Amino acid sequence: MSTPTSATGSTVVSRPGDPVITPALVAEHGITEFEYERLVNMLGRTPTFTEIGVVSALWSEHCSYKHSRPMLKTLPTKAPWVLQGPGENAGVISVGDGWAVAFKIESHNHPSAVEPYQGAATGVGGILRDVFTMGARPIALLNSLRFGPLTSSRVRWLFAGVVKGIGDYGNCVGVPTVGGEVVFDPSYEGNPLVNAMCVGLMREDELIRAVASGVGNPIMAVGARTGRDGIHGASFASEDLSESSEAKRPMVQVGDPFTEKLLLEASLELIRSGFIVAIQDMGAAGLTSSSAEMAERGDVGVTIDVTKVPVREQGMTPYEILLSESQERMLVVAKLGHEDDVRAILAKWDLEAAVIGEVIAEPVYRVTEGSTVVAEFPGSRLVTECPQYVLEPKESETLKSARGKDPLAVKPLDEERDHSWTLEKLLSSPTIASKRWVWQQYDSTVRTSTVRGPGSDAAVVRLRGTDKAIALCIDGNGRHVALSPRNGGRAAVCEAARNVACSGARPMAITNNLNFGNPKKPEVYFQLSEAIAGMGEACTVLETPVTGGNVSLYNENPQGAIHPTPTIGMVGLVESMAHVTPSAFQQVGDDIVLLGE
Amino acid sequence: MTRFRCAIHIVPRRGILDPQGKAVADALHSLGFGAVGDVRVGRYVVVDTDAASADAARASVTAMCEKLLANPVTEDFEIASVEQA
Amino acid sequence: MTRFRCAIHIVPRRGILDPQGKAVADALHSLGFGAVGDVRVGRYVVVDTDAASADAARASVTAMCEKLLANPVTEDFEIASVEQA
Amino acid sequence: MKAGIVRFPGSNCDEDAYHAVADVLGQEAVYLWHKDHDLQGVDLVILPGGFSYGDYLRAGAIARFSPIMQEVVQHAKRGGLVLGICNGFQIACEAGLLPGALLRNDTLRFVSAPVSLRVESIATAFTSQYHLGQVVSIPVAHGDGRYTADGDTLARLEGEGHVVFRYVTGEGEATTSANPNGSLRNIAGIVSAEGNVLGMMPHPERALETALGSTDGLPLFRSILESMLGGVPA
Ligand SMILES: Nc1ncnc2c1ncn2[C@@H]1O[C@H](COP(=O)(O)OP(=O)(O)O)[C@@H](O)[C@H]1O
Repeated sequence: MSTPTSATGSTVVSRPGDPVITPALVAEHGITEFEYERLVNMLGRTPTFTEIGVVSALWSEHCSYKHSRPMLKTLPTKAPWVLQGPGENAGVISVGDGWAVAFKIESHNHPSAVEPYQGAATGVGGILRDVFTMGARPIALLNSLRFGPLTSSRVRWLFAGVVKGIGDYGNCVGVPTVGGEVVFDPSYEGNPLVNAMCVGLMREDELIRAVASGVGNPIMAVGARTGRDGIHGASFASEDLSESSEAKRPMVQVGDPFTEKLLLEASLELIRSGFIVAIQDMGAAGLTSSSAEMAERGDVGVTIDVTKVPVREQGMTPYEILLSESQERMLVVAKLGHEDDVRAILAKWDLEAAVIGEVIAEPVYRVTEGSTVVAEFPGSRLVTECPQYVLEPKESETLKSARGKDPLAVKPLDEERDHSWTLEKLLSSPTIASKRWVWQQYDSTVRTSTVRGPGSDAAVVRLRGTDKAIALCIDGNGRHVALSPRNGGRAAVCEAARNVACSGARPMAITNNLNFGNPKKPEVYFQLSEAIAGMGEACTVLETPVTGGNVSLYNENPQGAIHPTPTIGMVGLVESMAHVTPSAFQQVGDDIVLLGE
Repeated sequence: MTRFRCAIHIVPRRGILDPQGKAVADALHSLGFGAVGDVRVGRYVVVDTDAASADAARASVTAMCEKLLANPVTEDFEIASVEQA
Repeated sequence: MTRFRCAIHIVPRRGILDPQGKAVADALHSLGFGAVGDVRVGRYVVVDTDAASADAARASVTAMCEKLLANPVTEDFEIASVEQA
Repeated sequence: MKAGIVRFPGSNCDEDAYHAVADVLGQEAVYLWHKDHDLQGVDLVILPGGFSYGDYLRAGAIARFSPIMQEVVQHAKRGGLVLGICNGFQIACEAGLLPGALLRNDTLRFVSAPVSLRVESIATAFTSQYHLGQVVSIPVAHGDGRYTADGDTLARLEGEGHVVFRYVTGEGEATTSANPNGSLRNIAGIVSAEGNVLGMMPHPERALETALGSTDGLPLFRSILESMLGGVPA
């Protein structure tokens, strides 16, 4: 047992039984030598196993955006109607009359590749929590899916499992799934994409941010108990899928939409009660990331005692408790003296709440096991000092030359002279064919507000109690982005804007999910930087700022990377229900007009 | 060839969340069955199959579980019985 | 008091359509398990409960089945085993 | 009329039912909490859709034991009106307020779609404002909607006119392809022998406003109002 003394003052104890810190162990946690050195410098000593775990999660791509943040900073994020831009659980825009809409997109690509049903279901669960922790009631879900060709039985298994997972979760919670897209392309064969978007409605004055504050305020764990699920999900999501990821597969997270529904009601009640100052989902990297991020935003310290965390299994170590990704849990900063009020609200919904720590003045992030300190970092540096990488982009020669080719030089097939043959071929391609099989499994009409559901260009959901509605859509085109990343990035935003506008809405803002390959490869880095630049340009011109999003990198396997696939989730405002426009032919005899160039 | 009736138990793997089991345990408690501890809910599958022997039937059903019936990521299975039908 | 682990089989009553069983049988056939005949899919519930004796545990679990675990309109149940946990 | 909408843990159409009664019909609506024993003097109890207790074990199986259900059963015994929609229908069957059971859809998939229903009886407190044989469009959204009962029960339901709604084609024919879930005899909704409890899988509360695509649920709620006022249906 070693007892190194930390730069922050406490004696940090390595637990008996913890593995010895070796270069191999550090590497296994996805921490580079450079990052490890930075960590040792920050601590002024060798980290403990628990600390290695914390850092591997917080400095993973998934939590830290270390390869994408510099590029994301270039995106436009402001407009008079933006109440909350990127950096919170979800973005929020005002839609007038004191109403606001919160929305966010999230990927669950890697978990869905391993266990499609639970992977997709827990993806929906996570995005719902991101929205209701802002104080908004979720009113709509959308999803964007990419799979390999349906001719493969494994793809069919993934596809059916993902669709069922999304449906079962959203249906049970009672939030309508109102739109989405599905594309089949060989580039996604080994790495399916599952992006889910949630939209919520609230009063502007009910907006709450995940910022810890108030020295002495108790930190509470709320909702489901902590088990050994998904330990290292965040670092798992930050590496290529390989044979060995099968073996080192973290214990899969199982979603419980019933508990989620209770947690949703309890959380909204808590937020309105005035008994709490902040609330955040324990999502990727669970307790670790939620607590460290809340502390960093509030510029305060926190201390957490893992023995106080309600657990589902015996004998869990601090490492496991900190990194568990058990679902349907929240971290809450309550107002001192209101712990019992918080417990009472949770109890009403048959849920638990436990005080597990406290906000402290000392600028440290401290984890104890009883009275023993097992991890301690100099406060916000844990979050802010994560290295950021700016690499040299380089376009792939293959793609460059592909773009140079003249499509008209491709010799048409003989059959193509028969237009009905061509039409039939097109209409029967799974990507173009009707997606009814998918959306019939999603409850699209619960909440009695779906004015246009699946099957229209954009979904339209009315805002009950007003004459307004919002139009929602999700769009992306990986093949276009692959061939021409900047144009593809622009086009994705423009397509979303057209879909929203056609429904009678003014495009207001976007959220986005960047699904790309390994950013350390110059060709992928090129795609990423160009696509982001293109998206930014389109958003600036259309005045649809980016209020948040998510980045999913390392969508690669030994067969290669996916098409670079930014997906755009857009929200538009329909000022009057009279503006809602259908996207189907209405009557025999109506004129058909082609607009545009 | 003889026809065998094979019974299979498929249960959520230990350590994996079993929301169904928890809901049933809670319900049993509130119905007054206070002595109930853990509850696990799984599936019970009965497969009739032709095979040369009971051992062959068992081997074949094991293969079915591995390939289709049980989810290798989240479930464990057990062949509960193999009997001549 | 002793802790008993009680295993219960709950199956769709004969005569009631079992689409799940049929889907599994079809899938097994297409996976090459041609010798498979009928398949039935039911529930397997494992209840841990404290009781004075195995008989008492069995009686208590039977009551749970009658009250909650099985639907008397569509399902039959059977206590498969009662063992000291 | 005063309607009480029961909130079970996992109910998710409770707000829709409230909106239907309070905002669309302009009647008094209150929520009834599952842990309570107080029906607050309501005339009509609505068991709303959703996934009470996650629908774990069986849809409706756990909810039927809620404290409030004891009162709902008493209310029904006194002849009070109960409307069970979707999960509410499942709960009503589990609680013995209605015969039969609702099993997993024969497709094994959740189905969310507008369906056509034929009104099979207008001699009930819930359907007097429809025409006999009228075909209406109302959405379904469920995974466990396959109505099942033994032969005797079915014969009695049919013989006594207790089948209220049947899944049909747009032209009004009860075909297999018009049946979204494999329900025996295409049954979508039934009433109790006394006629005061209606259970149906489709969601009439989702078909009350033009903006949402159908108003075919309106006559159902108007029928209830009519029967409360003691009026004879026109
Ligand atoms: N995964 C999905 N979830 C919900 N709705 C979907 C999904 N995929 C497609 N849809 C719906 O199906 C309709 C057609 O989708 P799609 O075939 O992608 O055409 P397009 O994007 O050209 O409109 C859209 O209304 C869309 O909302």
